[in-house]
Amino acid sequence: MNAYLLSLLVFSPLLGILMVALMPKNEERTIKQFGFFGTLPPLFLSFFLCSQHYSGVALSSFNIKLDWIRFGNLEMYDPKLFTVNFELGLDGLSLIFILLTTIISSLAAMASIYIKQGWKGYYLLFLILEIGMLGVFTAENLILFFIFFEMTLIPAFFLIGRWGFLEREKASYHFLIYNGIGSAILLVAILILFARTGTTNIAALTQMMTMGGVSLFAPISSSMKYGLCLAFVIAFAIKLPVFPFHSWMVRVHAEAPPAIVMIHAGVLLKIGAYGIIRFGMGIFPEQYKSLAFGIVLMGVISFLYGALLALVQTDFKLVLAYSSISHMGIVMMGLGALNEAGLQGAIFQVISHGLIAAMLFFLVGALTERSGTVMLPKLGGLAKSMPVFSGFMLACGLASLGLPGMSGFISEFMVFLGLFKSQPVLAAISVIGLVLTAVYILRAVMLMTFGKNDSLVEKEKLDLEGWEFIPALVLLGLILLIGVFPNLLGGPLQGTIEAMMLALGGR
Amino acid sequence: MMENAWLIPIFPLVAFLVLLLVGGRLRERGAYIGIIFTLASFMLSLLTLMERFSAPTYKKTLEWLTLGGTQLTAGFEINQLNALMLVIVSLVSLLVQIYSLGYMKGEGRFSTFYAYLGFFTFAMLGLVMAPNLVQLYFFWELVGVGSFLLIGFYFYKQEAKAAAKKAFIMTRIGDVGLLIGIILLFWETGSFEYGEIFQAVQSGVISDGSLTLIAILIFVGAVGKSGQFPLHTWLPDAMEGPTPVSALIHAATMVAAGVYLVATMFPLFLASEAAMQAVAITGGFTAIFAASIASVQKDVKRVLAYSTISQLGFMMLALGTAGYVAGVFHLMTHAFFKALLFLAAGSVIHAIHTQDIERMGGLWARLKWTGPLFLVGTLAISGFPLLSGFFSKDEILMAAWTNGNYFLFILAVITSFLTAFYMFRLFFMIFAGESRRQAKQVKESPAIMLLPMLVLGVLAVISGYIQTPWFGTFLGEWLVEGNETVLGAAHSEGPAWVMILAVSVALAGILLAYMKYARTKLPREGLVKENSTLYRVLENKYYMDEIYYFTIVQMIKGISLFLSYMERFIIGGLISTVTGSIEGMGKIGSKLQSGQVQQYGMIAFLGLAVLLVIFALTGGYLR
Amino acid sequence: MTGVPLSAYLVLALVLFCIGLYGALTKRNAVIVLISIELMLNAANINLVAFSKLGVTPSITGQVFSLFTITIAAAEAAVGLAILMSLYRNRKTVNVDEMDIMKH
Amino acid sequence: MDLNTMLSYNWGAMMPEFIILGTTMALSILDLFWPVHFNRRKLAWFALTGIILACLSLISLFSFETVSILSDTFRLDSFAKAFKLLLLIGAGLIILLAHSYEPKEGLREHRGEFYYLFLTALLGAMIMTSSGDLITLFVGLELLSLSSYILVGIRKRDRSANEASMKYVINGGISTAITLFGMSYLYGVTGSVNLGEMSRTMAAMTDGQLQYIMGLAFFMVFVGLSFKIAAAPFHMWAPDVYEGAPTPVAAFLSVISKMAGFVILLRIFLSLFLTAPGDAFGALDFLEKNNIYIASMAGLTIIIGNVVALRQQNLKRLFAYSSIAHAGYLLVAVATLGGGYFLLDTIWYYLLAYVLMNIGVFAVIQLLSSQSGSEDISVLAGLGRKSPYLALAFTIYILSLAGIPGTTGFIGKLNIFLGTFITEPGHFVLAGIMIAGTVVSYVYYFGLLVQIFFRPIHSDKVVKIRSGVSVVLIICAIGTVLFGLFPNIAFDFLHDQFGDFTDFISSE
Repeated sequence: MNAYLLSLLVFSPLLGILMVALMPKNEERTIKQFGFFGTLPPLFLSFFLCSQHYSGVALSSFNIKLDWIRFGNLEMYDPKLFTVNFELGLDGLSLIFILLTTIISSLAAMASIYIKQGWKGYYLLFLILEIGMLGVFTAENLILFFIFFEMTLIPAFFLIGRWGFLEREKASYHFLIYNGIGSAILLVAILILFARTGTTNIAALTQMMTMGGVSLFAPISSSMKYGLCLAFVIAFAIKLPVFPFHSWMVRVHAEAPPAIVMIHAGVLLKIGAYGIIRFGMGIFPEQYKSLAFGIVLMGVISFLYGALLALVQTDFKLVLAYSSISHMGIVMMGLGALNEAGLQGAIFQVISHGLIAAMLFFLVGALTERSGTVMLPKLGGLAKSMPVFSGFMLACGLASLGLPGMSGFISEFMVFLGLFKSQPVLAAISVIGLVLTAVYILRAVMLMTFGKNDSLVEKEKLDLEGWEFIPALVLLGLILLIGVFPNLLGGPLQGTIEAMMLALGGR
Repeated sequence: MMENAWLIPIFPLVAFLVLLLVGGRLRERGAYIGIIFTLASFMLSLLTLMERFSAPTYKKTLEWLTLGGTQLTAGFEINQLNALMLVIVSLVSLLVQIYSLGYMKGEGRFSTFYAYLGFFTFAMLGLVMAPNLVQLYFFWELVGVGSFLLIGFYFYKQEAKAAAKKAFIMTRIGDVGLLIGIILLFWETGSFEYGEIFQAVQSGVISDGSLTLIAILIFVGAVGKSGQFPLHTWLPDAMEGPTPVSALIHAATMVAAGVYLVATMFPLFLASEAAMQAVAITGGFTAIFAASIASVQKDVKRVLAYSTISQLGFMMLALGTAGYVAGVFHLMTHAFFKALLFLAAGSVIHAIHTQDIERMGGLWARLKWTGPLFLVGTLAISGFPLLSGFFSKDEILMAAWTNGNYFLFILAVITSFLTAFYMFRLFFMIFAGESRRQAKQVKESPAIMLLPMLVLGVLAVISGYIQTPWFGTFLGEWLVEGNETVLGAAHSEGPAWVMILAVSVALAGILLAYMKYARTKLPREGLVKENSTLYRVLENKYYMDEIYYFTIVQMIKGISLFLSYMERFIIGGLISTVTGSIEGMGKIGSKLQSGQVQQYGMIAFLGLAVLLVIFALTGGYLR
Repeated sequence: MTGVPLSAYLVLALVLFCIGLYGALTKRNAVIVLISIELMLNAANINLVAFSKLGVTPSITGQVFSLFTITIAAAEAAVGLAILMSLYRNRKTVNVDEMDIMKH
Repeated sequence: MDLNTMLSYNWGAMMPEFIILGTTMALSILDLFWPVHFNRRKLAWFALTGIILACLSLISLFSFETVSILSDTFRLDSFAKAFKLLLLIGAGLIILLAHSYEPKEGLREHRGEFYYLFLTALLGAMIMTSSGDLITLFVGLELLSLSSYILVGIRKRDRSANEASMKYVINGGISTAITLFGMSYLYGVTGSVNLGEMSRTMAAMTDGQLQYIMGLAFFMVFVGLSFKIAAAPFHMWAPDVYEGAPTPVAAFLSVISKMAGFVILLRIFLSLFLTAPGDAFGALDFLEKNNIYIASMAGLTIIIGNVVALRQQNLKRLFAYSSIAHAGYLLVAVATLGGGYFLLDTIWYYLLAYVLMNIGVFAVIQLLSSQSGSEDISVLAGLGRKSPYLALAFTIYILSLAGIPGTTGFIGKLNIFLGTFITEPGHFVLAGIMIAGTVVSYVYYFGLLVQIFFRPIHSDKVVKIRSGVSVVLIICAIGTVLFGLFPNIAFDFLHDQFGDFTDFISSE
């Protein structure tokens, strides 16, 4: 049973897909309900997995491995050569990401109520997207990872391009091309590894790259290892995104439907961080170490650059977009710190930003539904007409600027803790960003909620109501929970982090 | 009792949550929830303090965050300093909440107000109970948020909005310094716990340079929170908040957190001469700097705000000159009399609905209770003999003198004079002279407001007696108990003329103010002419806001705009160059596709020819 | 006859081939273009036959090959002309450079 | 060669060819004698039956030992079997397409001709896969070419069809001549036209002069065949011809004809040039030494195909360029020789994928263009709303062409990449060009999907799908996804049936 639980989890959205697919396309209510219900099986399964973990069941007992593809006909050398298995696995890190995925997916499915047309296609793509995300975090080999990775790309392209705002097509193109380039780099790196070693299993590759395995074919020189590590880092830096590679993501944030940005900012971007940890750091610890300075530098630049640009945006969505860049900069800084504090901080930041961004975009969606705009100059004084909304917005903004008691603080604190140890100069430069973050978030949030009430929102029945409390409260609750009891999140991560640190050679 | 002390901050938190969830329905009744929970918290604090007199420091921690091999903990600690702080905070909070019941009458968002107050009280209590630096920082920022929320309580007012934002950001700058300090300290000592840090500091494992750096960084945090120069500008603006808030946060408690921080980290500061100097000089300069501004301000709350800054500078000065006890003592007395002054000012504002002192006057007769209470506060802050401020200020001057820092001592003396002067200027302009209003319009505040003021008035008078040169130095002895070597003497002994000097400059200041503003014997413009450059400089607070605006704010805006243009044109241009060149290749390609079949053949032939020629020329050795 | 070396045939074939190629690529009239293509094919035939007789290892297969080639060339010419005729019916032209309604 | 020798040949090896030949003849006779009013459309079922029978007989030949008959001119080795299977599958699908092909002016009396010309072309391609010497190879090639010239121009009254077929004839003629000229040199240096013998002679060749001529011959043959596979810069006929040709013929050209081109290329390269010495010392193989030429052509083809496709508004032209690009990808595999381990797997699998996805695409184009009379990409607009299943099928093909995981196109590309990276030094530049080309291709492939899903409906006319086309659509879609998700079905089949193609060179 355990062995199939993981595949069941990954493919459980298929149930929802089937239900939605069987619906006639005009049944708006039913489709929306089924679409939401479709996200529940993975949610419950992930909770079940989590409870199993806490009750002491080893996560590795959920691993599954089935024969899948064998390339070439090299049986006479070694039957395992050039085989790609269907293998899913779980560790603390992926468990955390899976939980993030299932929770945010369910909430985003709920927030998709704002979708006005084409519900059937929307939910089908949505659920496919969820399969992709779940797969990415459980894949045990690179090819499988890549397949799931691309599987997130295509539905997201359609979801952005079809259900987005005015310039949606352009945004979806940017999304596609940038991610296409990123995944092209990724694919090349993956395939070089595959071609030279005959395997794509992450554990086996880690073994070979760190201990030095025997290669039947052309060997991987050490300079090529640097290249591969760099390729992984860049590919995932595009996904993350950090400074020079960010412009696609700004458009996506601005043009995609808010429910999809919840997923996008909440989970999809996080694949970048996950990838860097798993592949860059995991497979090539030696090489990664020497790239660390560059990674931190990239992180610092993104952190400051995002913050500075967020300062002058007039579209709230763009503020959030640049804020995401800035926050992903923190992730990079943590990843480049090469110590426990940094790495754990980066992971925390990933999760925390996932939750916060999801919540912010949920609120953006709710506001767009009411006012039709989130342009800051057109808004103001929402605290009067929508006090509850404004409260959530403020809370969320504060979480985003790293207020203690919320998840953002823990991550930023740990990242800086780590960074001051390993790169004190860059760390010292980057702290300016902490102030800037406060400035731009307060500017944006206060422009919306404070001041004279002369915004468009001046109708009856404005504040959040009914179901809208669920996503807001759940997300805020999680943000607070992690902020107050960080070990809930930190506990399952310890194993992974320890292993990484061991590979990186101590703290 | 002490093992249950963790309940102290929990009570207001519960009040906050309850009010947040059901406050809307409770309306004004919500206030009672806040008051009851704060009362519980106050009682508990009082009991804890009582117990602490006899019991040793109590500390309890739990695992909070695992960081590789390090365990960060959370918990609480009850030592002398924070037991005292608990009482001050919960008491002032309680009184302010009772007072607000009257002051905020008619306000629609009553429950929100009390919820915020509850949140702030929770954070402030949590801050003082923190047993380690991370937790301190945790609550340190929460306190800031509480302040932010309350300053921006009138969210629809443009000024309130700006002030709230400014307060948050300016203090955030300080907070960042504190954060770095904490982090560096962790890497130097391997711990966030006070005890372990101090041990490491005393064992001398940290180099002098980094010690100084860390201490100064931590002090930067204190500068931000306590409104010290140059991060002081938010505090006067913060007066946009409701007056009770100013009394609670921007007079008695939060702004004192900086002083509390330096006091808590005192052993660290002591280890670095330079850091101590920095603290003392900043404090001294801020004291006189703010006092000079306060002398010309016309808004009653702003005068009080600058006075607060100035007094906080005093406390820093005390700490910086090794006057641990003096600093803490002044912190306590200041909390009482400054809260009293604010509440009294609030009562005045409540009565006549203006904050401009030039439009006040002659209220002494009308405000039978407020007037005397205001006077008590004014006397206390001016260092009038036998009131609390007299003793604590005396303690500071003694500390400065014994420390041998005569320049700072002189600064302190001048500031004392200025303090007395501007406070009485304020007093006389409000209460003396002719009334400018109809009697009917001016009403004394209700009892619910007067009662807290009365309590504070009593405390402003008597609280000084726990540490006097005459009746014993009970407070000091208790505070330094067990740590005498580190925290220094319980009382600074100094020549008697210091006290006489202090009294005489205070009296001189009062006299000057009396002549100018009550009797109008001297022209009001005697000291500094209106419209003179100096006056304008003072009135505009040394143009600090403008300087910041035109340098830092504009610079950051400029950079941001520059970057956003860069984003649009350079990065955008780069992208369009790439796409454009690909498109261009496509264009050329499709141009070549002219439809002329012979041209196709020609191109193919050329392809063949090129292949053959290359092969022929290289003899097939191309590689 | 026997005095003529292999290279002479090869050069002749090459020249013929080039002439054919030149014609195919430059002449406007489609008929001439088709004829030029025939010329190119026949150049190859000369090669085949020459190699068959004078090559490194002479064999009869070269001549067999050229027989096949001639047949195929004939078929190709037939098909080409047939297509040209139907084109001419519709377009009233046999000029290759006027065939450009499909481009870019 | 007397009767006994004739009879002693194992004619069973040619069974599929005989079946096709028989069907062709039967069809031409039927077409001749059936009354005019009789609908020729039914002939398609005959043709299909013939192809299916041929396919079955081919399958029954799988267990057949490798034989070569007619003095080694016709070989039935695993290579031939494997690729013939693909040819037959592709042809069957295209016949189904052609069955429901209805151009605006109709095919009328030419419909019958269409089917048997189609079969002769197929026959030519099949002979090419099996040919063991240059003569059969050339005859097969010309059989294929001549039939397709006519097929392109079968809509006699259509001006663009005339023009297309004329262009095809001229270009094809030139390419044939070049190929033949190259072959004549090859004959000259070896004195034989039998591939086996030639390969032995060439392997033993030490004379620098002859090697030099062999090099020239190599390029001529390569260039001549490059026309067939439409590799740049010999690709330029392709877009015009595809545009003018009837859609099933365009599908045929882009799939069957291209496949035949690759098959013959591989035959010649592998049997002749793989073992030929690259220099006077014989240290390097000829192909190994000169693969830079192939590689640069592959790169050029990928770049030109993808980049020019960006600007196309006509669906057929667009897919012409797309198929040029795919030829480039395949040439990458040829240039790298699949890294030495993957060559035939890679090409076979990629061609299988290509058959499925490209025929699927052309099926959709045929449906839409015959309905609206236009081939502009705007006919796709709003298809997602109008007929979602058709749109879904089209999306699957497009994703596969773009090489998105979960489809055959991805696994195919993956195979090619493995080949480029496995050697030392890897062909990184070539792989880089290929991956960059793939990313560029996203732009136009997804541009089509944008039309389908994001744009408002182009015309309200309901798309009527004939059963023939729907079978094609379904087979292609299912195949694309099935072999994409479980490629081992194909790989295992290939390895079980054909092993490592070890019988490729061996000849008695």
